[in-house]
Amino acid sequence: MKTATGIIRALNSGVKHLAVKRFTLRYPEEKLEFVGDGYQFDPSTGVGIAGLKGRHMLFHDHCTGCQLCSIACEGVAEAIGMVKVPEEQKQNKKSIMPQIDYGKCVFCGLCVDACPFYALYMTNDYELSSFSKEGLIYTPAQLAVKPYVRQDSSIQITERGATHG
Amino acid sequence: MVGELAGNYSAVVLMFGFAAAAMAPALFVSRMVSPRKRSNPVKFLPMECGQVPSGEGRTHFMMQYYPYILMFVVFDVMAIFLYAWGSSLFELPKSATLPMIGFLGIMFGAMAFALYQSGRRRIW
Amino acid sequence: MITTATTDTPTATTAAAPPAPAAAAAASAAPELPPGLALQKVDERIMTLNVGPQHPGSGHMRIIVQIDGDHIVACDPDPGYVHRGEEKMAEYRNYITNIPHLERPVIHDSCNILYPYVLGVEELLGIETPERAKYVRVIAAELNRCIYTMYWLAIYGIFLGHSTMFMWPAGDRELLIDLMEKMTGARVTHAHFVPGGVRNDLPPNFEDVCLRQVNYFEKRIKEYADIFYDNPILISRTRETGVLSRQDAIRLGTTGSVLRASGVDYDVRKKEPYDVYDELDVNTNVMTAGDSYARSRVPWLDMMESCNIIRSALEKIPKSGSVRVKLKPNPKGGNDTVYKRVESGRGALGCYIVSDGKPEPYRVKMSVGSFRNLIALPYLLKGEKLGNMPAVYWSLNYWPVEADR
Amino acid sequence: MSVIAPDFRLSGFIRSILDNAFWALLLANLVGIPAIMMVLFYIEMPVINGELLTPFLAFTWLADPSRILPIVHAFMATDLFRVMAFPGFGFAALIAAGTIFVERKLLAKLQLRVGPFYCGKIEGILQLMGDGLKLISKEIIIPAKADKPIFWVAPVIFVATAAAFVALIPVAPGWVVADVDLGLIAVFAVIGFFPIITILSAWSANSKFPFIGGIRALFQMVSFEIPLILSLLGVVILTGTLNLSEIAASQSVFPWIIFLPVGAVVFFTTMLAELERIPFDLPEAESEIVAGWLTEFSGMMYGLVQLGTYLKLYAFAALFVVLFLGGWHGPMVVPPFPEEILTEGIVMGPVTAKIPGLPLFTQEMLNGTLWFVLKTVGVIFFILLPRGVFPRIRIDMLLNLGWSKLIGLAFVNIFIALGLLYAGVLGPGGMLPQ
Amino acid sequence: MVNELVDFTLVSIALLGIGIYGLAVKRNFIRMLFAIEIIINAANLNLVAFGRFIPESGGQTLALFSIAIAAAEVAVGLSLIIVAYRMYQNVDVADFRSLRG
Amino acid sequence: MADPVFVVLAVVTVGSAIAALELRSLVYGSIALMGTLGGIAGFFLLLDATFVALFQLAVYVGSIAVLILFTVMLVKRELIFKKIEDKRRKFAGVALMLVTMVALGAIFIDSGIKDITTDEPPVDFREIGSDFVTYYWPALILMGLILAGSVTGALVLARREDIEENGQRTS
Repeated sequence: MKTATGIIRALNSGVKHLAVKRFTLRYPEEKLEFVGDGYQFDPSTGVGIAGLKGRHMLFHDHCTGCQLCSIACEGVAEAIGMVKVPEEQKQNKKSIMPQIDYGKCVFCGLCVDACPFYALYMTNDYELSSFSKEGLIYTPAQLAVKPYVRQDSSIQITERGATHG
Repeated sequence: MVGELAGNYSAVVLMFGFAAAAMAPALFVSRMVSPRKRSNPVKFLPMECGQVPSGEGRTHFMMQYYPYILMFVVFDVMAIFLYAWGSSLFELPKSATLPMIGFLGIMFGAMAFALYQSGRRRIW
Repeated sequence: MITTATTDTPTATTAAAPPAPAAAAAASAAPELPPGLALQKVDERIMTLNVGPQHPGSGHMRIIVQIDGDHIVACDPDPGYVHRGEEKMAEYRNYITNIPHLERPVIHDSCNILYPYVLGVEELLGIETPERAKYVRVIAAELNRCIYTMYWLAIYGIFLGHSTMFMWPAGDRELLIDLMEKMTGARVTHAHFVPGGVRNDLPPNFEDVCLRQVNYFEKRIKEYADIFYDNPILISRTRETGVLSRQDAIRLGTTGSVLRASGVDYDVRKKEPYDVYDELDVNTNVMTAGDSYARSRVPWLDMMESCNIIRSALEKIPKSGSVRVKLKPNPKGGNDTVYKRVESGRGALGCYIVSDGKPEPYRVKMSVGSFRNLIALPYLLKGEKLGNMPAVYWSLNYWPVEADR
Repeated sequence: MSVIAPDFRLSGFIRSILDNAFWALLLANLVGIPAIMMVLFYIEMPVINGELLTPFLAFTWLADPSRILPIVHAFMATDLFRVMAFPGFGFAALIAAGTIFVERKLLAKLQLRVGPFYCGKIEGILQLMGDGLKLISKEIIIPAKADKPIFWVAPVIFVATAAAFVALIPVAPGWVVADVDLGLIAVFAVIGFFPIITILSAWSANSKFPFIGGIRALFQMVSFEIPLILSLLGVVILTGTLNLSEIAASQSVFPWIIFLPVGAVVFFTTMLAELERIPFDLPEAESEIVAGWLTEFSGMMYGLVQLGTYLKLYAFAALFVVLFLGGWHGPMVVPPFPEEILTEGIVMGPVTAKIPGLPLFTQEMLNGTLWFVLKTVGVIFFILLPRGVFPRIRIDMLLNLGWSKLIGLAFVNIFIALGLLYAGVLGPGGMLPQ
Repeated sequence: MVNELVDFTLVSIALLGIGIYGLAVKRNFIRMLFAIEIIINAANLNLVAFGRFIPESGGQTLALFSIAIAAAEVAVGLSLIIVAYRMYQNVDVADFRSLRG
Repeated sequence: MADPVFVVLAVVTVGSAIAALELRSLVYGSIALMGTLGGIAGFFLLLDATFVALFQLAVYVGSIAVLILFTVMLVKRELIFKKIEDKRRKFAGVALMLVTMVALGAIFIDSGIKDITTDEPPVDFREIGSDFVTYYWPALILMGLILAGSVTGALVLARREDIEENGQRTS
C-alpha cells in the first residue's frame, strides 16, 4: 500500500511539473545580467569591487609598464606577457604593456589585485572565442577597448517556478 | 480444401518481409554514404572502457537467474494451454472447469517449489 | 584456464590513510575487517569487468570488478587517472598564487577546498581576519557546499537511471551559482578566499537577492522528496545495500556524510568550529542505517541545514566593515607547521602547511574526504549485486579529482 | 577549414554522391528493369476499367492523371497498400517517429528544460530528421571479432519482427493487415522472437558489456512474457474469441478495463518491461553496463534498433487499446460525408477526377481511426511518463516482481473474469449487453 | 495444386531419417538433443497431418500434448547438460560414462 | 501435387534440419534448428492447424530454442566450434538414415494413403480446448504432473550442489 501511494505521489509530482515554467536560459538569445562593470580593485584600501571576472581592460594612460601583473600571473597561468607598444606615454618610459593570452588565462583576477596604478580592470565581456590560438592573444590596443555586453536576463522567481526572464 | 486458413497469415509474413526489405537498404545506403577508415585497428576493439580487452567476450557466464529460464519453458506451455481452454469456455459446461483447476493446482505447487529454489540465489 | 597476476589489496592503502579523529577509541574494539578482498585468480565462472575510465558509471577512475554471474566477488578501485600534482605545484608558488591552483581539484566546491589552506596561511602569517569577512566566507562556503551537493545529487540520480533527478538539481544549482557569480565574479572557480579575508565585498543589495533565492532553493529541494527520496523504487533499491556499520565506518576512516549516515555524529563545523560557526546554530543530520539510502539522504538534509545557516549568517553579518586585510606583497611565514580542518561537501578536509620562512610553503598536504570514503568501497561492494555498484559507489560522496589531487 | 574532419573536401563529397548515383542507375538498368519485366511477364495483371493493365498501358497512363487514378484505387485495395501504408508500416513508423519527438519534448518539459529547439524553427520539429541524417552518415563500426552475419542481420530482423507485430493490430473496423482468427496467440508467438534476436546480437558482438546486457534482456523479456500472457486471459474468457478485431468490436458498450483493472495494470507493467522502458531498462543500464546489448551498435544499425523499439512501443500501446480501452469505439465525431462526394468524387483543381480512396475511407473508418489514435497516444503518454519519474530497478527485484507478484495478480484477474462469467454478469446471456 | 497427405508424410519421414542419423552419429550431447527435437517434430507433423485428413480434433490435441512434453524434456535435458558440463567441462557423451547420480 | 509454398517450406525445413546437425558452430546449429521448428510451424499452418502452429512458434521457437541457445552459450567457446565424430560412424549413420527413409517411404507410398483426400472444413481450435477438459482431461492432469515434475527435476539437477552455505566453492 505504501508502495502504491509512493508511486502515485511520484507520478503526481512528475505530472505537476509539466506546468512549471522552464528554467533554461536560451543563451544566444538571452544573456545574463551581471553586477557592476566587472571586477575592479582599489589598491588604496586593498579590497576589490564585486563584478564579473571577464576579459580585461587596460587603461593606457595609467599603465607604467611595471610588470607586476605579469609577475602575479607567473605562478598561475603565465598568460600575461609584456610587449612593446608604439605609443608614447609619459608615465610609461619603457613603452611596454601587458598582452594577455586568453588561451591560458584562468580569470582569477590576481593581476588586477596586483596593479597599484588603477590600470588593469576586468569587464563583463565573457564571449571570447576565436578560430585560432593566435586570435586569443589580446594586444594592449585590443585590451584598451571597452566592450559592449548585452545583459537582458536575470532569474525571476514567480508562483509557477523560477525562470530566466 | 486443405490450407485455406494459411492465407490469413501470409500478410504477417508479407509485413515481415516488407520491413526487412525496406530496412536493409538503409544499412546499405549508410555503408555507401558514411566514411570508412580501416587504418586504425584500435577502433575495432570491443568496448572495454578504454582498457585493452582481456579475456573472452563470451564466457561461461551463468547468472544466478538460470532457473527462471527453465521455469519459463514449462510455464509458457501452461499459459498458452490456458488459452485453448479460455477461448472455448462459452461452449463448455461449468463442470469442465474442474480439470483445469486441478491442472492449475499442480502447476501452482510446482511454481511454489520453483520460486523457492530460484530464490536461493547462492546455489546458482 | 587464464590466470592473471593478483593485484595488491586495497587494505594496504587503508593503513596509510589518516585515522578519523573519533576513531581512536573504537579502533581497538573494532572487529576484523572482512577478509578476501583481493582480486581472485580468474576462475572460469568469474568475469573481470573494467568499469572505467571511459564508462558512464565511473568517475574519472577505474573500478576493476570481478563478477560471478550477478554477484560481485571482488572489487578494486583504481584512482589516479586525473592526478595533477597540486600539492607538489604548491611548493613552487607563493602563498597568494597558490589560491587559483588549490581550488582546482573540486572546482564546484572551490571555496571549501580553499578554506583550510586560507585558515592555515592566516595562522602562519599571523593575520586577524575582519568579522565581516568571516561571515562572507561562511555564506560562500555554505553556498558552495550546496552547489557541490547538488552536482553530486544530479550524478547520483543519473547513476540510478533517474534522468529527472539529473536535470532538476543541475538546473536548481543555477540559482546558487548565480549568487556566487554576483558575489565573486566567477561561476565555478571563484578564487575568492585569500589570507586575511575575501577578495571583494558583497555587491549592493546582495542580502535580499540571496535570501530570496535561497528560500526558493530550499522549497525546490524539498520537492525532491516526492520524486526521489520517497520513491518506493529508489528506497527498495538503496535500502540494505552496502551497509557500513558504525564501527567499520570509524575504522575505515570515512568522513562526512558517510560517517554521519552510519550513526557517528561528527561534523567539523560543530566539533572544531572555525571562523564564525560557533556563533551560528549548526545542527547535524545523523542517520543510523548506514546503507546507501542513508548515505544519499544525509547530504540532502545537510543542504537544508546549509540554507538555515546562510539565513542566520545573513541576519548576523555586520552591516559594514572591512573584508580584507591588506597584506605585504610576497608574505613570508616563520619556521612553522600548521594543520587546519574544515567540513567540506565531502567531509573533513584538512590542510597541512609547512613553512620554512620563504614566501613559498615548504609543503602543502591536503587530507581529503573523497579518498577516505573511497577506501570503504571494496568492503561495501563485496557480495553485492552488479546493479548495486553505482548506487553504492556514488553514495560514498566521492569526487575522483579530489582523491587524486 | 573544418577542424573536425580535416580531410573533408566538398568536391570529393559531391563526387562520391555522383559515383553512387551512377552505380545505382547502372544497377537499376542492368538488373532492376529486366527483373521488373520478368515479374510482369509472369504475374497476372489486374483488369482496370475494363482494360487489362499491361505495363505499356500503365506507362501511357502515367501522363494522364485522370486515368492513373483507377490504378491507384486498385492498388489501395490490395494487401500491399495495407502492408506499406495505412494500418501497416507507414502508419506505425509515423506514430513511432512522433513518439520519439513527443518523448523528448515531454521529458524536457517535465525536467524544466527546453528539449530539441533549433532544428526546424518551430520547437525543433525536424530534430528527428536531423538525427536520422546524422545516423545514416555515420560509420558503422563492427568489432573485430564479432560474428559478422548475425551482427549485420540482427537489427534488420528486429525491425521486421516489430513490423510483424504491428501487422496484427486492428486500427479501424476491417482495417488490419492480417485479420487472423488467433490474433492474440500470434502476438505471443511474435513477441517470442525478440529475446532470441537480442541474445543473438549480444552474443555476436563478442564483448562483455553487450553480453551481460543481452542476458539481462533475455531474462527480463522471458520472465515477463508469462504475466503478459496470463494477464490477457481474462479478456479472452469474457469474449470467447482470440481474434483481435472481434475483441475490439466486443467493447462497443464498455471497455474491459472497467471489469478487469487488475489485468490492465499487470499488462501495463509487463508492457513496460518488455519494452525495456525506464523502471525496467536494465538491459541498457548505462551506469552499470555501458549501454547493454546496444553497446557495440553504431550508426544506422543503432538507428534501426531504435526504430524497431519504437515500432514495438506503438504496437504494445495499440494492443492495450484494443484489449482494454475499446479499440476504435467512441462517439461519432467525424461529420457524415455529403452524398455527392461518395458518388461523384471531389473536383480537384483543373483536373477533374474522383478521389478514389473515398469509398474505402468511410465515415466509420475515419472516426474509428481518430479514436484509436487518440487512445493510443494517451497510452503512449503513460508509457513515456515513468521515464521521468522512476529510477531503474534491479534485476533480482525485477524478476521477483514478475514471477511472484505479477503472476499472482494475473491469476487474480483470471478468477475475477471467471467469476463474472459464471455469476452471469457477462458473457452470452449475461446481465450486461455486449 | 493441393497438398496431399503423402507429401507431408514424406517430409516427416525425411526428418525422421535425419534425426536418426544425428542420434546415431553425433557424440555431442547438445546435437543429440537437436536430433531428438527433430524426431519429435516429425512425429508431430504426422499427427497433425493425419488429424487433418481424417477430420478429427484428436490429432491436434495430441500434437499439443507432444509439444508440451517436449518442452519438459528439453528442460530436463538441458539441466543434465549443465550438470555434465560442470562435472566434465565437456559436452561429449563419450566422456559421460561414469555419470552417476 | 504440392504447391510452391509447400516445396519451399519442405526445402527450408529439411535443409535446416541437416544444417542443425552438420554446421560447425553450435550457435548456428541452434539457429538452423529454429528454422526447422519454424518450417514445421509452417506445415501446421498449411494443414489448417493454426493453434498448433502458433503454439509451436510460441513454445518451440520462443522458449525451447531460447533455452537451447542460452545453454549453448554457457558452453565454452572452443566446444561450440568442435565436432566430435569419426568417419566410419558417419557412414553407418548415413546408411541407417537412407535405409529408414527408403523403407518407411516405400511402405507409406505403397499403403494407399495417396488416395486419402478430404474436402471437410478444418477443425476449429475451440474443439481442441473442449477436448482438453472433457475427453482428454486425465491426460491434461497427467501432463500437469509431467510438467511439474520436469521443472522440479530440472531445478534440482541444475543447481550447484558443491556450494556450501557460506558461498565458498569446495571443488
